[in-house]
This record gives sequence, structure tokens and C-alpha cells, in this order.
Amino acid sequence: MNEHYPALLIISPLLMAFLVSGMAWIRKGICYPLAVVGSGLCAWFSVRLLADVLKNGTVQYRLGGWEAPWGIGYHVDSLNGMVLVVVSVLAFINLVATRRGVAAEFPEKEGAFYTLYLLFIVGLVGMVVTGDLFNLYVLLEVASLTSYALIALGKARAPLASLNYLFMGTIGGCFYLLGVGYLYIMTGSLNMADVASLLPDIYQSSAVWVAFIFCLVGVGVKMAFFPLHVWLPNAYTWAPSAVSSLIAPLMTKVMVYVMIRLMLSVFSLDFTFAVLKLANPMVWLSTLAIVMGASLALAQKNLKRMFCYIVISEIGYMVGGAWLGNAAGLTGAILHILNDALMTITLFLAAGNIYYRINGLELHQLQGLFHRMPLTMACFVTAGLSVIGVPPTCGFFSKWYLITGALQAGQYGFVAALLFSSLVNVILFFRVIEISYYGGMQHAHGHGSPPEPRTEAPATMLTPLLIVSVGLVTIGMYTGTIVTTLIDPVIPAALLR
Amino acid sequence: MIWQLDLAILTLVIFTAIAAISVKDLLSCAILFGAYSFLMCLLWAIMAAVDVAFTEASVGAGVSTVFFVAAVFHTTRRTRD
Amino acid sequence: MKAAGLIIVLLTGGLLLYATQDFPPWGAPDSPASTHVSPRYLQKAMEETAVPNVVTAILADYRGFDTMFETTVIFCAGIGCFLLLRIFRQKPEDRYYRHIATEITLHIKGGKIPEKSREFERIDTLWTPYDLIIKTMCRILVPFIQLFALYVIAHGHHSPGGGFQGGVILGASIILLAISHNMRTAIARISERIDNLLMAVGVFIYAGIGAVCVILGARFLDYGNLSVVLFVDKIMARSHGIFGVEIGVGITVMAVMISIYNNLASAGKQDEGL
Amino acid sequence: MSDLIPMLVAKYNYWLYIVLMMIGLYAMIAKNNLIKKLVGMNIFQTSIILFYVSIGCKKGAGIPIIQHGLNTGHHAVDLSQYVNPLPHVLMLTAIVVSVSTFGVALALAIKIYQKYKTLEEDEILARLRPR
Repeated sequence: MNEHYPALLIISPLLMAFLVSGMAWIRKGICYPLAVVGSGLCAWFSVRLLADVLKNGTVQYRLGGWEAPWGIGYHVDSLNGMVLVVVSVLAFINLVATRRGVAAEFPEKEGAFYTLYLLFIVGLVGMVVTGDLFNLYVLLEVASLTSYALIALGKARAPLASLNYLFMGTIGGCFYLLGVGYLYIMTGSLNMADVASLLPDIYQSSAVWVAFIFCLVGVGVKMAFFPLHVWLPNAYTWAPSAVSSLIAPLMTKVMVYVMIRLMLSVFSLDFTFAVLKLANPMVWLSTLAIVMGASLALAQKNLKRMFCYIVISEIGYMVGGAWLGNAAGLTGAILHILNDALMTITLFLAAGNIYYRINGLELHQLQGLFHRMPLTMACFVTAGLSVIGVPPTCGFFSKWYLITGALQAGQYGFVAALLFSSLVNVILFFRVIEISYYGGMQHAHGHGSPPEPRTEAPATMLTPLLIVSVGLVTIGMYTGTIVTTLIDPVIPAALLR
Repeated sequence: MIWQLDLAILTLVIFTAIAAISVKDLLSCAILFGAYSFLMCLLWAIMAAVDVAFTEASVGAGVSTVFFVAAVFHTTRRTRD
Repeated sequence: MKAAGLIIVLLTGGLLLYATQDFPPWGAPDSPASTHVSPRYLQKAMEETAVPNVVTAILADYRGFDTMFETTVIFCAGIGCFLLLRIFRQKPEDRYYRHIATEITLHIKGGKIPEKSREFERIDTLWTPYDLIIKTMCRILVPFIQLFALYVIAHGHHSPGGGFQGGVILGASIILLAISHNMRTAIARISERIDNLLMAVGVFIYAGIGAVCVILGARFLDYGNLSVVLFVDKIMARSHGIFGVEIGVGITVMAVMISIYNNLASAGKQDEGL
Repeated sequence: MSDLIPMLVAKYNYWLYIVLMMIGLYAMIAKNNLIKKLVGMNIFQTSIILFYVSIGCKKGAGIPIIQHGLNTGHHAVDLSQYVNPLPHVLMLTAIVVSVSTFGVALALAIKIYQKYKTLEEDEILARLRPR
């Protein structure tokens, strides 16, 4: 059984998705348990796979039994393994946490909803483990297509936001496909390792660097890197809360992973840094992304929309870190994939809980929330502290690595942007905390009315939220272990010098 | 491959593409789009990609056009550009 | 927007054009694309899978994993359209009936005639009289189209075609029925429930065949090991495995095409079509 | 100039796909009508398919179905007789992806029309602004 983990990881949610979709027309009640089983199996197998990778080193899996350049192969090292666990476990937690919201919002189409939910997980997980460039495109489209449909389920402007996302996403996907086509015409192969071994002879060819640019732009659109981010705020704001807490933490992070994978394993570091000389412009772009994301977040009046802009500025952290071109920066970027996924899911789950109770997320509606939902708000504050980067939480450590890397690389602009965005985050979160803590008190005093009753979110929604926010602190405490066991092995030797 | 035929199809492909995006009626756009797909399919058949041509003929020129007309039927034919 | 669009487009086009200079000339037999990976497919496909159509062999066997997700993508589209458009509860609306003998049209506001009767038939709001020729022609054509579709699926090993194309044609035959008669006639042949079940069954067959290979101790989608259950040698087992997979693809694609058409053409009501 | 013309002739397929891609991309960015954008998107996708199919082409080669029969038996396959089949496989997948995206996008367009009664982007945005 051990050797089949990479395949089982994909098959179990995939088969369950089809079962759920069929069962929706036979017995509706069974849909949700099946979805939990599928997602749970996926999480379980990915944890086992990571354990396997840590024990025996890189795992290869040949699908259909064909060896690599001819068939499709999986390639799982500790970087994949880590992202894999993050994706599958967080998706599972979110599935449990948002059960009530989904049941209330789409009572008749629950089956179809969970089918797409599982297929979205399949798409992301597949993208992470695959070692084939074209397979990655197909899985990218699975994940995108499901996310278009899921986002469009929201209220008000959701269909329009989703259609815009569809246009942008298709452009991104097509650009990536073009890049792969250019690589294929120059090398004749689609397997990542094979392409990497063929490329050094033709580094000077203009087609190769154009291929790289197109892959980068394609991936950049999908991860909402700064000038290409326009689809993100609307899409994530208007999506139903169960969907935004699934897609916001996972999709963009997986795309960052894909970018790092392309940089490290397809185009080697020699090419990305020595031949292309793109490092400086990319770091400057991410500096701009961080500053713009943070400043735009300040201007928002809706909680979810504010988080969306925070996500955009965090994308800047990761891209910038990866392009700093030294070990500390790359470590910070990879560590931040893990941390940011956790922070974002905590924020969005908290927002989902608030929305479930007060049916709105405008900042002025949050008054008195600390008294009504103390535990949810406690988790919210933990996540906020982590986004700001306060020591015991995990956000601090990745920021530390990023700043160290930036100082080593001499990118003082990037350091300044990191500090600036931390400051802005302080303002953002303390503004929310002020409104929700003191806002209600003044209100109560003014009218002399009794304090509002405690209406904490139901336990099924609260427990997952508590788990992820405890995770924020735990991951922070074990950062050293994570870096030495998971991240150090994948940092290329050329960077360690 | 007969290059005259090739050239004629290539020219027509570009023309139908430009026509499809500039015509001011969505139903005409649907038909032009079907024609574009069909010409594309011919082009691929010439390049010996029979499976791709077959798929494009059944999907691009066939079912896609039907979907397109169905959607136009439930929305509007009007377009300003 | 127009100027910005033009600039972006010219920039992209210029970049792509610039890169073409390093391409091998068009149709060169010694380009890397034709010499690195693909020769092995052409040389070995016949002896390894017993499928002369190399495209089918690669599609369903060498890169069968891609094709599984291709089918999943189309399945997603079907489910997505259903999820976005389908409306279950609807207000009673105006309905039109036609007395078959006298051809008198009844317009019932906000309801329907009490019971099913043989004398009245329900017609669409935008019903046009006398489409007898179209109706009869299409009714005659549909079985032949379906036969051809089955041929395309079954003969995909030896000629262009396969599950996907066959499935689309099969779906198109039902769509033709829905266009030439009306949507209710087509839905009476394949109900929404059956259609949605078929959609899931098709991909399930595909992924299931792969999973059976895992159970038999081989890699996922390694059809060679199906020889144990199919009682043929490994090469023929691959050929049969490919065929099974193609059937799965065909079923899903057919069901999805019908489902997307029904939802788009009736804006989710599944009542009156084009 | 003298070496430009042979280059044009040798690679005209690649040039053509770039022209089509530019048309599609321009329509996606600059057109105002949502359905027109969709058509542009489809032209964009087909142009990429054209590019891939052109990669697989070999001059003088036939369709990638191996000639076989009772009396030919198994013999070495002459590679120059068959075009490269791999891009065809990839593009079958790409066509399917494009039709799926098209279907979902049309469903979204219908939903948008039901809500705003128009498909022009600027009219929709104008309708959203007062709120």
C-alpha cells in the first residue's frame, strides 16, 4: 500500500466526488458524509506520504506504469509534501467548519456543491504532486473551473466577479500553456525533470526565456500578483463564505508553490538568476505589490474585502522572497506559504462565523462583537497578530527570514515595504478590534440598553476555528524543526554557498 | 499539402475571426464563430491532425455553436461593439 | 481600455514573434519535438498496446492520467452549469396547450390543465405551427447519428475518433431531438436524474478502471495487469482497458453535453427550450 | 530583408497563430460586450491549439495511424511517414478545456443578464455605481 500513496491521494477524493454527485440523485443525506470521507482520506494519505518522504527521501510514482518522459510521473519531495499536507488538511478543516453555512445557503444543490468542492481539492493536490508540465495545466483548469462555479454561487455581484475571474484566469492558463508550448518546441519533452536536463544547452535561446516569461505571467495571473490582481478582491469578497475560506487560503498559495517549482526544478537557478537577470525587477514589483496591497486594504470598509487586499500584499512577500536569490529569502517564502495559508484560513473562517451570526461584514456592523462572540474574536486577534508578525505566532518567523534574506541581498526597498505593511496591518487590525470592542460599549451606554446577549457561533464552526488558531501558535513554536526537516533539504546547494 | 488551398483557408480563418469579433449582432457572431471553428478544423485536417480536427468539428463547430445560440436566446442579440 | 488593450496585445505579439526566430522551421522532421519523445510512441504503440491509432494509444494509455482529468474538467462544467442555472422551485406560469384534432390553442394563465389528456398536447410559448418535415426528418436521422456515434467510439482504436468525439455526437443527437421537437420530448427520453447519474457513472468507470489496476497490484491506470481479470495477454488487456476507458469518457461527455444544453437553453427551468 | 522572406515562408504557421492570438486577446481586453469577450477567448484558445498542432507537423508525413494488416506484420515504423502524435493528444485536452470554460461562461452570462438585463460591461458597472 505504501507505494501507492501518491495515487490514492488523488483517487480517493476523485472517486468520492463522483459518488457524491451520483448520490445527490439517490439519497441526499449521504452526500456530506461521503465528502468528509473523501477529503479526510486525502488528508490522511498526504500526511502518510509526507512521513514516507521524510523517511525514505523523494518519492516517484509512474502513472500507468510508463517511465518518465513518456508517461506522466509524480515527483514528491519534502517541499511538495509540506504544501500537500497544508492543502489537504486545511480543505478538510474547512469542509467541517462550513457545514452549517452550506446547508443553509444551498439546500437543494448540496450534492453538486460538495462534488465541486472535492474536485477543487483534487485539482490543487494534483497540481502540487505532478511532475509533468502539461498535466499541471489540466489540473490547473480543474481547480479553476470549479472555483469559477463555486464563486459564482455567492450573492449580488458574484456572477460578474466570477466571469471576470474566468476571463483573467483563462488568459493566465493560456499564457502558461503557451509557455509550455515554447518549451516543448525547443526541447521536445513535457516532463519537468527531463526538460530541466535538456535546457542548459539552449539557455541562450530567446524562445526559452520567452517561455519562462509566459509561464511566469500565467502563474502570476492565477496567484493575483500585483499588476494582475484585479480579479481577486471582487471574486473573494462576493463568494459565499464557505467558498472564500476554501479558495482564498489555498489557490494563491499553490500557485506560489508552482512558481517556486518552475524556478527550482524546471528552469534551474542558474537560468532564473544568472541568465535572465529578472531578480531585481521582480523584487521591485513585489515591493510595489506589498505597498499597494497594504494601502488599498486601508481604504476598505468591508472586512472580507480588507482580507483580500491583505492576501495580495502577502503574495508580494512570497514572490519577493523567492526572487531574493538567497537561502534565507527562499526559506522565508516557502515557510510563508504554510503560515499564510493558516493565517488566511483563520481570518476567513472567523469572517464566516461573524457573517453567520450578524449577516454582514461591513466594519460598522461589527460593533460589540467582542461581547457577542468572544471566542471567534479571540481567534481573529490571534490571526491578526500573526499577520502583523508578533513573536509567538508563526507570522513573525517567516517575516524574520524574509527580512534577513532581503538584508543579505541588499534589497533595502523590500525591507522597508515589509516593515511598512506590518505597520499598516497593525492599524488595520487595531481598527477592527477597536470597533468591535469599544464600539458596542459606547452604543450601550448611550442608550442605556442592556448588553447584547452572547451569541457565539455553533460549536461545529467554532472548534475548527480554534484548531487553526492554535495551529498558528504551534507552528510558530516549531518553526525551527519545520525549517530544518522540511525546507532545508529542498534549498538548492547553489544558494547555500 | 496543396499550398493554394492552405493559403485560402488561412486567409479565411483570419477574416472570419475579425468578422466574428466586429459584427454588431450576437446571432451573426455565433454563426461566424461556427464558421471560424469549421475552417480551423479544415486547417488541422490538412496538417494531418485528424483526431483534433474531428473533435473541433463536433465540439467547436457543432455543440459550441448550439450552446452559443441557446445563450443568446436567453439573453440578447444586441451588442454595441 | 482600447489603447491599453492594443499596447498589451502588441507587446505580447512582439514577444512571441521575437521568439519565433529560434524555432526550428515549420514541418522540419529533425526538430526536437519530433525526435525526442514522440518517436517511441510511433514505434512502440502498436506492439505495446495493439492500438494502431497512436493518438488513441497515447490519449488513453501513455498519458491516460491527463485524459482522466480532461473528462473531469468536462464533468465539472456539467456540474457547474447545473449548480449555476438550475432552478427547482418555480412559480406556476402561463402554459399553452393545443387541441390536437382542431388545432385550437389554449392559454392557461398561472397553471396547467387538470390531468394528462390525449386530446391536448402542451406546446412552447414560442411555438410555430407545422414543422412536420423537420420533425420527421430529425426523427429519422437521430438513430443513424447515434449508430455513427457508437461506431466512432468503438472504432477509435483503428480510425480517428474515440470516446470524446463519439460522446459529443451521441449528445448532439439528443440535442437535435430537443431542438426539432421540444425539450420535454428529449427529457422524456433521458430524464434529468438519469442524465446526472450517467455523468457521474462515466468518469467513475474511468477512475474505477484505474483503481482496479491499483487493487490488482499495478500502478494507477496500468491496464496491463487487467489481464488477470480479462483472461487475455497483457497487450490485449491494454487494448481492452483503453476501450473501457473510452466508453466511460463517451458516457460522461454525452450526459454533460445534454445537461449543459438543457440548462442553457431553458435558463435552468428544464421546461421550454429553444 | 533577403533572409526575412525565407523565414516568413518557413514559419508562416507560427506567424499566423500569433496574428490570431492577438485578435483574440485584443477582443478579450478591449471589447465591451461580455459575449464578445468570450468569442475572443475562444479565438485565443484555438490559436494556441493551432500553434501546438503546427509543432507536430512534419513535411510529407501522413496521419498518425500505423499502417497494419495481415501481410504487413510487425516491422519497424518509418518515422517520416507519420506526424508527431503527442501535440494532438495535448490539444484534444485543450479543446475539451475550452468548451468546458465556454459552457460555464455562458451560464454565468445568462445569470448576469437575468440580474442586470444587459451584457455590456459599462452599462452593468453604471448600474452598480449608485449603490
